[in-house]
This record gives sequence, structure tokens and C-alpha cells, in this order.
Amino acid sequence: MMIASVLELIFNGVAYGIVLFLIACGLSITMGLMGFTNLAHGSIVMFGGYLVVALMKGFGWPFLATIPAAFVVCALVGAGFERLLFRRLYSAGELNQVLLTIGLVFISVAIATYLWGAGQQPLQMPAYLNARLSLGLFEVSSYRLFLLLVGGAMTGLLALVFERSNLGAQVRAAVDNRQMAMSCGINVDRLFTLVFAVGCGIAGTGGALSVNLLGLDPSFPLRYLVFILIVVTVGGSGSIWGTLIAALLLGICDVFSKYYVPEAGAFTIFALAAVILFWHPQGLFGRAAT
Amino acid sequence: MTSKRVLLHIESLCAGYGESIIIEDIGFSLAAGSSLALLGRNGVGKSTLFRTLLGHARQRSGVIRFNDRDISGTTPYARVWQGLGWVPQERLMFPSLTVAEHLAIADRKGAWTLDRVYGLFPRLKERQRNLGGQLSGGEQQMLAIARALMTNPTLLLLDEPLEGLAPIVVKEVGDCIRRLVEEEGQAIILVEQRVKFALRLTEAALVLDRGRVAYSGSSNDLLNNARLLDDLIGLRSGSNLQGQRSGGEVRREPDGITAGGQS
Amino acid sequence: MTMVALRSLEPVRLLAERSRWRAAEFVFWSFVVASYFLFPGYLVLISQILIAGLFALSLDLLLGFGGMPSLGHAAFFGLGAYTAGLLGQMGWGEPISGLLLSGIVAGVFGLVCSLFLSRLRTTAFLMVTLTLGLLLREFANRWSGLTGGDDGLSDIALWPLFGVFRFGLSGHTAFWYGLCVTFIVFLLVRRLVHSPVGLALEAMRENERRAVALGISPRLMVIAIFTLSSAIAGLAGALLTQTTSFVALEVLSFERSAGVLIMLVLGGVGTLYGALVGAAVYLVARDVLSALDPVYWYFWLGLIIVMVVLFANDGLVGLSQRLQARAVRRWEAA
Amino acid sequence: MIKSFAIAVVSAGVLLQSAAIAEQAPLRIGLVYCFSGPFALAGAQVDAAINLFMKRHGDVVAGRKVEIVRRDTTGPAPDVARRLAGELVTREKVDILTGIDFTPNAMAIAAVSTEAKIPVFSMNAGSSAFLPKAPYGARFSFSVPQQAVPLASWAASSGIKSVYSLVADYSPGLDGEKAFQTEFKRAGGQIVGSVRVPLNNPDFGSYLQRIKEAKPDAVFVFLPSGGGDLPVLFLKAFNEAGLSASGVKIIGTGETDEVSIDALGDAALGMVTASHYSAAHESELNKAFVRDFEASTGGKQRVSFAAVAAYDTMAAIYKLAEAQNGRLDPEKTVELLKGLKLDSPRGPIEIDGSRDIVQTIYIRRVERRNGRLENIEFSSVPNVPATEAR
Amino acid sequence: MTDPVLFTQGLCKSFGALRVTNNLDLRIEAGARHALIGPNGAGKSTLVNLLTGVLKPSSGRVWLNGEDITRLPAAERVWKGLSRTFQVSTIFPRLTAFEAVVLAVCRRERLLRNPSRLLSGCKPQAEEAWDFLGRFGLTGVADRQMGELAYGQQRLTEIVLALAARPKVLLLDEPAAGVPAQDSEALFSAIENLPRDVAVLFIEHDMELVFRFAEKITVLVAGESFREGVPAEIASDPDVRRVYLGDEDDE
Repeated sequence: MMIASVLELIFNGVAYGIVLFLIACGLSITMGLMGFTNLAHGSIVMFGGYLVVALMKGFGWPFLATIPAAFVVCALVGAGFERLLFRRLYSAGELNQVLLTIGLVFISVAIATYLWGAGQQPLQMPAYLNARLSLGLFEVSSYRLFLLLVGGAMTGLLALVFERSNLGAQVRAAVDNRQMAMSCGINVDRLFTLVFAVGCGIAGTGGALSVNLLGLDPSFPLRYLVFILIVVTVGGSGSIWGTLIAALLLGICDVFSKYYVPEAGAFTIFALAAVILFWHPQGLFGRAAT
Repeated sequence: MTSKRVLLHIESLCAGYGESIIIEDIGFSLAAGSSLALLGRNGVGKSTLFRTLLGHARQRSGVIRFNDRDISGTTPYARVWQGLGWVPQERLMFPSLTVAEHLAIADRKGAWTLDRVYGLFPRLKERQRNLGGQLSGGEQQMLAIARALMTNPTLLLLDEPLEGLAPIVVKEVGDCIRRLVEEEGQAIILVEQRVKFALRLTEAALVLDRGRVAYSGSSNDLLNNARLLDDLIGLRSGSNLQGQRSGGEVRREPDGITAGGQS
Repeated sequence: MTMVALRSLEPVRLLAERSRWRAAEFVFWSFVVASYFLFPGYLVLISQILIAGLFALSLDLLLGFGGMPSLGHAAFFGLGAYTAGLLGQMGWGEPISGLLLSGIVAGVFGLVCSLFLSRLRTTAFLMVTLTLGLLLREFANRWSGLTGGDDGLSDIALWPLFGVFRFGLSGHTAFWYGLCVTFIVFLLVRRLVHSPVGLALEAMRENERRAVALGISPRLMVIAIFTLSSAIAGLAGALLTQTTSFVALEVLSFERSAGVLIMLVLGGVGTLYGALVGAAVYLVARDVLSALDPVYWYFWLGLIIVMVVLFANDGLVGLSQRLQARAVRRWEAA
Repeated sequence: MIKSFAIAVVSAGVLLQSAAIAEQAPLRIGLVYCFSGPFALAGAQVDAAINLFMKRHGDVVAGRKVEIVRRDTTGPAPDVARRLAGELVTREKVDILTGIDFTPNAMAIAAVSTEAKIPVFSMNAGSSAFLPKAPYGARFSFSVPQQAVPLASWAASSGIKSVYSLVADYSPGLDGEKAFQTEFKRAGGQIVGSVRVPLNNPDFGSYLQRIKEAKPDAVFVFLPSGGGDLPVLFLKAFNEAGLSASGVKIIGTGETDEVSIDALGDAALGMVTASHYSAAHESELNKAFVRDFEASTGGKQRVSFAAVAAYDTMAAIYKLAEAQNGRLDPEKTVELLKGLKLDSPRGPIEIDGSRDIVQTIYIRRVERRNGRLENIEFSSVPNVPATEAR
Repeated sequence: MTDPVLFTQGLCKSFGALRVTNNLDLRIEAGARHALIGPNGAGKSTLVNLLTGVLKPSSGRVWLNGEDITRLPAAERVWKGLSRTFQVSTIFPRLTAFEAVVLAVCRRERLLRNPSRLLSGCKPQAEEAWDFLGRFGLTGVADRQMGELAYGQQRLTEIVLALAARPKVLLLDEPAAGVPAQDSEALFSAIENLPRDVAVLFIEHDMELVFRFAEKITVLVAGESFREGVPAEIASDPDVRRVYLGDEDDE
């Protein structure tokens, strides 16, 4: 009984961590590569979620089909924003980036309210994602298991692309030394757009996958801004593994503290973040500032 | 044999970083397939000239024609596609990339393939799974050269490739460069403190002083004119530790706009 | 005139030039005073702008001069607000002593925090201050016996200012009280900025390594400036309590921390006036837009912010300085 | 019939008194409410209800043209609320303040009302602290204990022996927790566990695991209603954790209101809540109200308790102004308020001596009717006072 | 022999397994003109960082003026009389040269403890700063932001900043690096005219500068003091020659 309950907690914590990872990791990549502080990242996540709802309700798409669609559309939107707007601000300093993207968050909140209303979006998961599955010792919800699998697969895929492919090597080279990367013939401008698009695509996918766990309404980007920032900075921006480990750590700690010390409420996650950042100002896997 | 085509033509070039001006009014031409030694005391602007050619420094005025095309104002990567390769003085390894990845990201179609590059530097093949930061100084230098070769440059800019290497390694890397020039016919511009090595390897020489051209002519002439060499490069000037400057430290010209790169 | 005389005059002139009162500054403060007569129906709004401006000023000291971005500055604002509120509730309603005491409490808490924060910079500083603010808010929510939790603190009996001027609905007292406190603090901050300490702060922001080599201890500077900034934020919080006779959990919220940062960056960082201008523009825009379009005013506010970043990335004060310089050049050319 | 007659009379009055109107200043109603952000849904309800009322009853009362001056509090921001209320009083010269959303805002506005001696009518909950601070205030919505106590009584009397309580960690949540637990224990039930969750709480997994291990008959929840995210997240997690399958019931109060219920989806089916209003309330008055409301919003909005409270508040204002010849004298208004009875779409309501509302509380169950989710009333407790009678 | 004003005892610094400074005993006499040379990777930068307090030694001690300063933070070492310049010009880009020097003087006079003092009231300090700038021929650019100064002027300003603290020991880290030829004479004469009561330790690879000013030279190799002596000894030492050069021209 004890073991089962601990295992179930770990399972829930991992699933929650995966959700945090999915909504934050796109930002980690773009922040690490371009040093661009994009607080509007949550808006893209939200947009991914709305896209799922719109496609399912408006066009009767199956849930699974909406996930790649969310990736593609959000990636295109992200690419557009990068080309039109963000590119002009790469050298404008962090504060201006923060201000601009906060402005965009406000705009996105208003647009979402206009298009989809202020309320929570109902989203009916297909039956197979609403079931309970037995994993021997304990039962889990099929949705969380699905999250775990898809999230895990995405992490693996990302890691594979980032660590093994030529594109990933190009990205890492540009993070390491932008000038030298250009002098290896890498079209860094295009790479930035591409990476930004991928980051937004992941955000959109994260939105699509997390609607069922996090809910969806126009204030989503503001509500989850703090969580996203904490995951990215604790993990160390630019590091996929760092972001994953931070997300899992925070997810599991949150779940355990809520179970064993529910009085602690939201204290645990914030205090943990503060302590980690105090000892590792660059995050768990961040590079030291040069 | 007809006179060779002009590969690189520079005219009244003026450049620097930010507000500073480091090279003033430089002009020279380089024929296709030939090689040039770029000499001068520390801090006269040799690395800055390279960085200007590559689009990393700020070009104030003047013309850079490469392959009959004005490349001033183009992006650094477009210049690589045009055929400019760079072996930077600081080597600029990518710490999070393996040796193989260093070569892969730079790979462009052309005569230089991975196999040929590994043929030239067998040591790199042995270490292809190591990260850039884990290499010894000599290996880093080989990788820097190999990486530049993978872009299949028509002109390779070598910035002090022998600096800070152990004597045995100097010989090894030096031989590679020699083979590159003499056997493969690679056109290079070589900045090197080992003046004699540089002059023997190249056909033409250009000496800079305070951001301007102080000598432009045949390498051989310069090599055989000890007096001129002394005057221009100060090989024997200043101290009674003659010639030691060539083996001593070389100032690092920081990238970016820090004023440290000013001459 | 002899060389000696020239030599002794020039350096002093240079230093005096730095802290000279400029015409635009007189115009600015005259306008603030004149707004009492120009906009009599908006005195409460103006007093709240002054309070937000004071709060933003405290952040400017920290960010603009000390180079330390905080996303949890509401912690100190809120601490000041709660101190003033609790004093009032406990029966001590004298405004000025309450104000000062609130500033001191926030300052002391700032001092304690700065002992930990002094080893952090940039993003880590930002994030740790953020979590600090969140933790304090959680704490206040939990300790509802003292703070009233979500209900907030009411029943704050505030005595009339100097025993004469009541804090009424129309906001006359709030206006003058807020203006005086803000102006006095502004003068002190302006003085500080133009003192050797201010120079040391700027030096540290510009290049910490070099500042250390001059013998400036970054740890001491961070502690000093953070404490001062916290105390000023506490004063602003106390002002809000005193002029509204109410304290809510919201004074500690992340939204308030983020809002003040937006105001400051909007107005221009490191200019002192940017804090006041940013607060005015942000609050007026919010007030006007939310009256015009109560549901979608967020959109227009966001649009204004985006436009300011795109066309005036050194803030509104920077923009006006550039326009002024351009006008002067034109005028001189003509 | 009576209504249309009333409209006719009012219209006639308008025609007759048109000359007088020109001289008489309009009756200005200051509406301070949250129209933007996460709780904008309630703002839209209030807006629509007021429009509906004025369409039905005209915009003139006792010869004075009625004007609504709207202000957005932008969320829980008492300094803003206080300023807006103050400006409405001093600059816009309103005769009455109404709206009133979050508790801190309510407290700040109460202070303005007290100082300016202007009546303030609350259209939304506000905690129990509001009325004592507002001598010219009245409440037309409900109080948390008003709903939680009847719910506890019903639960205890319908075979629920043990309850786990889960409330949001803010003052209405704590009010609800206290009221429910006290009454439930008094009635012989057992509270097997109690937890307060943060307002920004994405994951309920661990709480539900605790609940599962406590094996209660039911879970009492109090989470922010009116379009917040917590009820949706809770219900999803509840089903995911397999609690609904194992037969644990959910009982609550406003979580299933009509603006939230569609987002809750089928997960809400069978949930039992206690509230003062359901759009499915069986009365002619309510049917007409729901029909007109939905027609006036083009079918985009369902009517919820926020709309009814706004509608009733308007009705009270009209009635009180008429009784005072178009004026709203603070003392007189308070006098008239006591014992004021209205026939509301929710049923009969009355304002008692403490200026608080006395109304019927209905126990409802979520069911699907005519293709949409409704709160179907199956039991009721009449004349429940808002303040707990001790 | 006089007492050394700055000396180290068995100073060691390791980064992981790599020992960069190895059991180093360095003595700087009062008023010395002491040069520190050595090939790449000899550990010169690390030594500077250990002396100035940027790095903490793995073991060993640093004494300044008879006082153990091993544990003192960097800023406090400046108060005790140890000033430095940086290898790559390190300035305050948006402060004017004058402001920076005034700040240095004010810090020395402990005016930073008195926030009520306005800058315009710091007349003597301003004049002293002006004098300092004048000695280095910088009054003409005193009111320009340091970021706009020519590189040579920046380097001179750096020396002024270090001197304004009235140090007992001045540590010059490659003062001539990157200075263009036409400016180097001004720099050289500035170094030549440094007050005699200040001990100067300079790390340099420009042999012209080293042999022009140094009265004593320490050759650092692999983190150890390899040779120490007057310039003539060092110049004629074949071991130094071999080690320092690393190799002769290969042909």
C-alpha cells in the first residue's frame, strides 16, 4: 500500500513535470540560443491549446490529429513573429525584450478573449484518454500515461535532433560562438528563425497536450508565466536536459509536498526554486556567464 | 600561361570596431591560387583585417572584391559561401561539439571531403568523438584548419596557426600547412610571427604598420633583405633578447567591440 | 586670466554641470503642482500616480543605477503597506510617523534579504527576487490572523495630517501629501545619484570588476542600495495604505512587481524621471482605456507598450531627450 | 400581463413627464465591476442583465432618466476600486454605487460609500465582512455560509457520513470550509480530512490521492466560481484519479454555475450543489427571464447567478427610487431596504434587518436536459438568512 | 635588503588536477620596478588574480605591508594599498574619465560612507582628480565618456584610476597590450614617471617595455618562479632563453 502510493505519487509528479517541461522547453532553447527573453512564450502555448479546441469542436478533428497541427501552426506563427518583430530586438537589451513581449501577452490575452470568450474552454478527451489503467501495483489515468509517453518521446526526439543531427550541431555551434558559426558558413539568421519556429512549435504542442491538465482560458499566459520562468531558469537556459530535470524535480517535489505537507501549499515550489538559484545562479545545467 | 585572375582585391579599406578605426586605407590584390604572407608587429591590425574580410569587423569605407564580386556589406556566412575560409587566432572551438560535428557543420560541397581532411589530419580521425574543448592545443589548431577546409575555401585566411604550440607540434602543423599550399595548391593569406616560415611558404608579402601598408611585394625579396625586414617587423628592435618576440606571447584580439582589438 | 585659475575652475564646473537643475525639471514639477488646479476631478488618480511613481523610483534606484533587476519589489511595497495598515488598526493613526516606521520596516527586511541577494546578479537576481515576492505573498495569505488574509485590512483609523487635514474622498490631502512625500524622496534620491555614492553605483553597474579594483565593495553597495530601495518602496506602500485606508493581499502580488517594472522601462530606466513619467503614462492609459473599452483595454495597452519599445527603446524620457536634442540642433542650424 | 401594464404605465409617465425630465438631473448609477481578465464572464453577465432590465422596465424612474456609469476594476485591486468609486461619487455625481466584485474591492468601496453617504448595493458575494463595514450597503447576491450550511444539512440527512473538504485558500473558501464543517459535524457527520489548495494550482493529483486514501463518502469543494480554472482542473483530476468510478460524490456550491458548467462537461454529471439560483428553476418568471436574457445576448451567454443578482439589484434600485420620488436618500433608502421583498427569477427574496439577503437555497444535481447541462433542483430550504443565525 | 611591501609564501592554486600556480614565493620591494615575464600558460594571469583577490589560493599566503591579506576580498585589498590595471582595457563606458577619477579619489578619502555629500561639494577631490588627469595629459578628454576615448587614452585613464587610490603597490597587467605605436610613447613616459614610492609590478610581454623599466625580472614558468634577477642576468641566461622561447625558428 505504502509503496503503491509512493509509486503513484512519483508517476503523477513525473507527468506533471513533463507538462511543465513541454510548456517551458521551447523558451529554454530560444533563450539559450538567441538570448531573447520571450515572456510571450505562454501566449504561444495558449494558442496551441485553443487550436486544439477549435479544430476538435469546429472541424471535428480527432484529438491526436490536432497535436501535429498545433506544432505546425505555432511554428509558422513563431517564425512570422521572429522575422517581423523579434529580430529587431536581439541587440536591444533584456529589458526592452521583456517589455515588448509583455505587451504582446496583453494583446494575446485580449485577442483570445475576443475570439474564444473569457471562460474556460471545455475539452472532451477521447474515451481512451479518460480511462484508468492498472500498472500492477497501482492504477493510473490513461491520459497521464499518454502524456508521459508522448512527452518522453518528444524529449527523446528533441534530444536526438539537438544532440545528434547536423542541425542540432549547428544550433549548439551558434550558441557556443555565433561569429565562428557564421564563419563556418552557417546561415545564423535562418537558423534563428528555424529554431524560434521549432521552439514555438514545441510550445504549441505543449499547449495542445496540457489543456487537459492545466485548463485553458485567456489568462493562461499570465498565470503560467511564473512557472515557465522558474523551470527555465532553474534548469539553465539553453539546456534541454537541464530543463527536463528541473521540470521533473519541481513536478515531483510539488506533488510530494502537496501530499505529505499540504499546508505548504505553493511554498515548496517557490522556495525550492529560490534555494537552487541561490546556489546555482546559472541554473542546474546553465553555462557560466562569459 | 596567361596572367592569373585576381581573386581578392582590396581598395582604400578602412575598418575597426564600434567607433574605433583600426585599419586605414589599405589596398592590395591577390591573384587566384597564389598565397600571401601578412606581417607586422603585434596589434597593427592583421587580425582586424581578417575580421573585416570576413564581415565581423565594421567596414567604414573602401572596397572588398572577392571573385569579382563586391562582398562588402554581405553577411559573414555568405562570404563563406563565396569561398572565404578562416582559421582564427583564438581557434574558437565549439566546446559542445565533437570533432566530427565541427567538420560536419562546416561541410560544403567541393574537393575537400571528410575523408580527405581526415587524410591530412589522421589525428583528428582518432579523436572524432571528442569534444572541442578536450583537445590539445595542436589538435585544436588542426581542427580549426580542418574545419575551414571543409567549407572548401578558394582562399584560406590563417591567423597565427603556429602560435602557442609545442615545438614538435609546430613542426607537424607547419608541415600540414606546407603540404596544403605546395601540394594542394590552396590559396592562403597567412599571418604568422614565424616570419621566415611565412615568407618561405608564400609568394607575396604584405607588411602592415599602424593600420597601413608598409611593404607590399615579393616574399622572397623581403626574406633576403634582412635590413628591410628589421625595419618593418622589428625582429631585432627594442631589446637585447633578440628575436624573442616571435616566440613570446601574442596578444589576443578579443572579438566583438571591446577596444582591445584596437591597434 | 592665469592658467592656475583656469585649472581650478574647470573641474568644479564639470561636477556642478552634472547635478545642475535643468529647465525641463522645473517645467515637470510645475506641471505636477499645476495638475491640482488643472484636473481637480482626478486628484485621487494623480495621487496614485505619484505613489506608483515613487515605487517605480525605488526600482529605478535598484535597476537603473544599481543594475539589479527585481521582479519581486512588491514584497517591500506590501510590507510598507501592511505596516502602515497594522499601525492604523492598532490605533496609531498619525500619518507621518506611520509612514516613516513603514519605510524603516521595509528597509530592515530589505537589508536582511540583501545579505543573501548580494552574491547574485542579473537573471538569478531577478528570479530569486521573484520567488521572494511570491513567498511573502503566500505567507501573508497564510497568516490571516495578522494580515486579514484575502479580506485585507480595513478599519485603519488614520488621523488627520498635522491634526488638520483629513484624508477625504476628493483626494485633496492625498494629493498634497503624496506630492510632498514623493518630491522629498525624489530630492534625496537625486542628491544621492549626484553624490560620490551615486557615482560608485553607476560605476558598479557599468563594470563591476573595474569598480572592485577601485576599492568599491560590490557587496556593501548592493546591500546599501537594496536596503534604501526597499525602504522607499515601503514608503510608497505606506502612502497607498494611508490614502486608501485599506490594505489587500494584492499589494504583494506578482502583478504589482511586474507592473512597476513595466512602468519604469516604459518611462526610461536610469533617468529618475522615467519612473514618474512611466507611472503616469501607464496608469492614465489604463484608466482611459479601461473606461473606453472595459473588456478589451488590455489589447490597446499592449499595443502602446509594443509601440514604445519599437520606436523609443530607451523609454519615453529617452525619446523626449532625443527629440529635444534634435530640436536644439535644428534651432542652432537655423 | 401585469408587466406589460407596468411598462405601459411607465411609458405613459415618460411621455407625460418629458418636460420635467429636461429639468431633473438623471439618476446615475455607478457600476464598479470587473469586466476584463479571468473573471470577465461575470462582468458580461451583469452587463447583459442590466440591459435586459432597462429594456423591460424603461430607463426612466420617477421622472429621472437612469444612467449607468461603468468602471472596470481590472481584478482584485482595492486601490483602483476605491479610486473609481471615489471618482464616481465626486466627479460623476452618482446617486448609488453598485456592482462590487472581489472582497478587497468590496471593502474599499464600502469605505467610499460610508464616507460619501451613498448607498452601495452588492451584486456579488463579498465575504461576511462587507456589510458591517457598509452602513448604507445591502447585498442582493448571497453569502458563502448561506449555501454551505444547507448543503451540509442535506448531506448529513441523505446518507453521507464522511466528507473530505477541499477549498481554495482564500477567504470565501475559508468561510465555506468553516460553515460546512461546523454544520456537518453538528448534524452528526464526520470530516475525515481537510485541505486548502493555492489559487494558482495546476495539479490536483496529490490532493486526490489523499482523498482516495481517506475513503470519504463525498468531497466538499469550494473553488472560485464564475469561470475560474480550478473547478475544471479539479473535476478532470477527480475523474482521472478514479474517484468518480469508486463512487465518491462531489458536493459544492457555485462551481456548477451556468457560465462554468459547459467547460466542466460531462465530468460534472451527478454533482450536487447548493445555490440560490439555477437557470433551470421552475417558475414562469424565471422561464421568461432566461428566454429574454438568452435572446438579448444572441444565445452567446447562459444566464447565471451573477445576472440574476444584477437584475434584482436594478429592480430594488427602481423600487426604492420610485418610493422616494426619484431620489435615493441614504438614510431613507436603508430604512426602506429593511423588509424589502422582491419576486425574483430565483424565487422570493427579502432584505432583512442587517441589510442582507434572505432567500431560498436549492439543492441541485447536474443533469443533461435538452442537450445541455443544467442544475436540476430537487430540494429546497426556504428563507435562509445570509448571516448565520446563532 | 629592505622589507618587501608585497610578498607571497608558498602560493598554490589548482583548478581540478591542474596546478597553475605552484609554491610561489614572490617578493616585491618597496618602490621596486619589478617585471614578471613568462611564456604562454606560465600562470601570470592566475598570479595577478591571486594577488588582487579575484581568486582564492588553494594554499599559501599573500602579505601586503606586513599584513596577511590572503583572506581579504578584492575591494579591501585596494583599501590596503594594492591597485591594479587590467590586461584588456576595463573601463566604465558611460562615465566620463573625470567622473571615474573623481570617484577613485572620493573612494580613497572614504567619501562613499557619506551619502549626504553632493559631488559638487567635492571640490578638493575634483581638483586632485584634475591634476591626476593633467599629469597624463588627459584633461582635454576629461569630460568625454570613457567608451569614446581612443584605446591608448583608455589605458592611460586606467593607470590614473589605479594611481588615484595612492597605492603602495601598483600592478600593471600588460599595460602596453593593444596600444597603437603612436600612443605608446605617451604610455611609456607615463610609466616611467610613476611616483618612486610606489612599487610597480608589471606583467608584460613587450620586451622593449620590460628592459626599459624593469630593475628586477621574475621569469615564471609553469606556475613556478624559474629565474629571478636583474635584467642583464635574465637576458644572458641560456635556460631562460630556451624555456621562454619554447623553440627557435624552425629553420
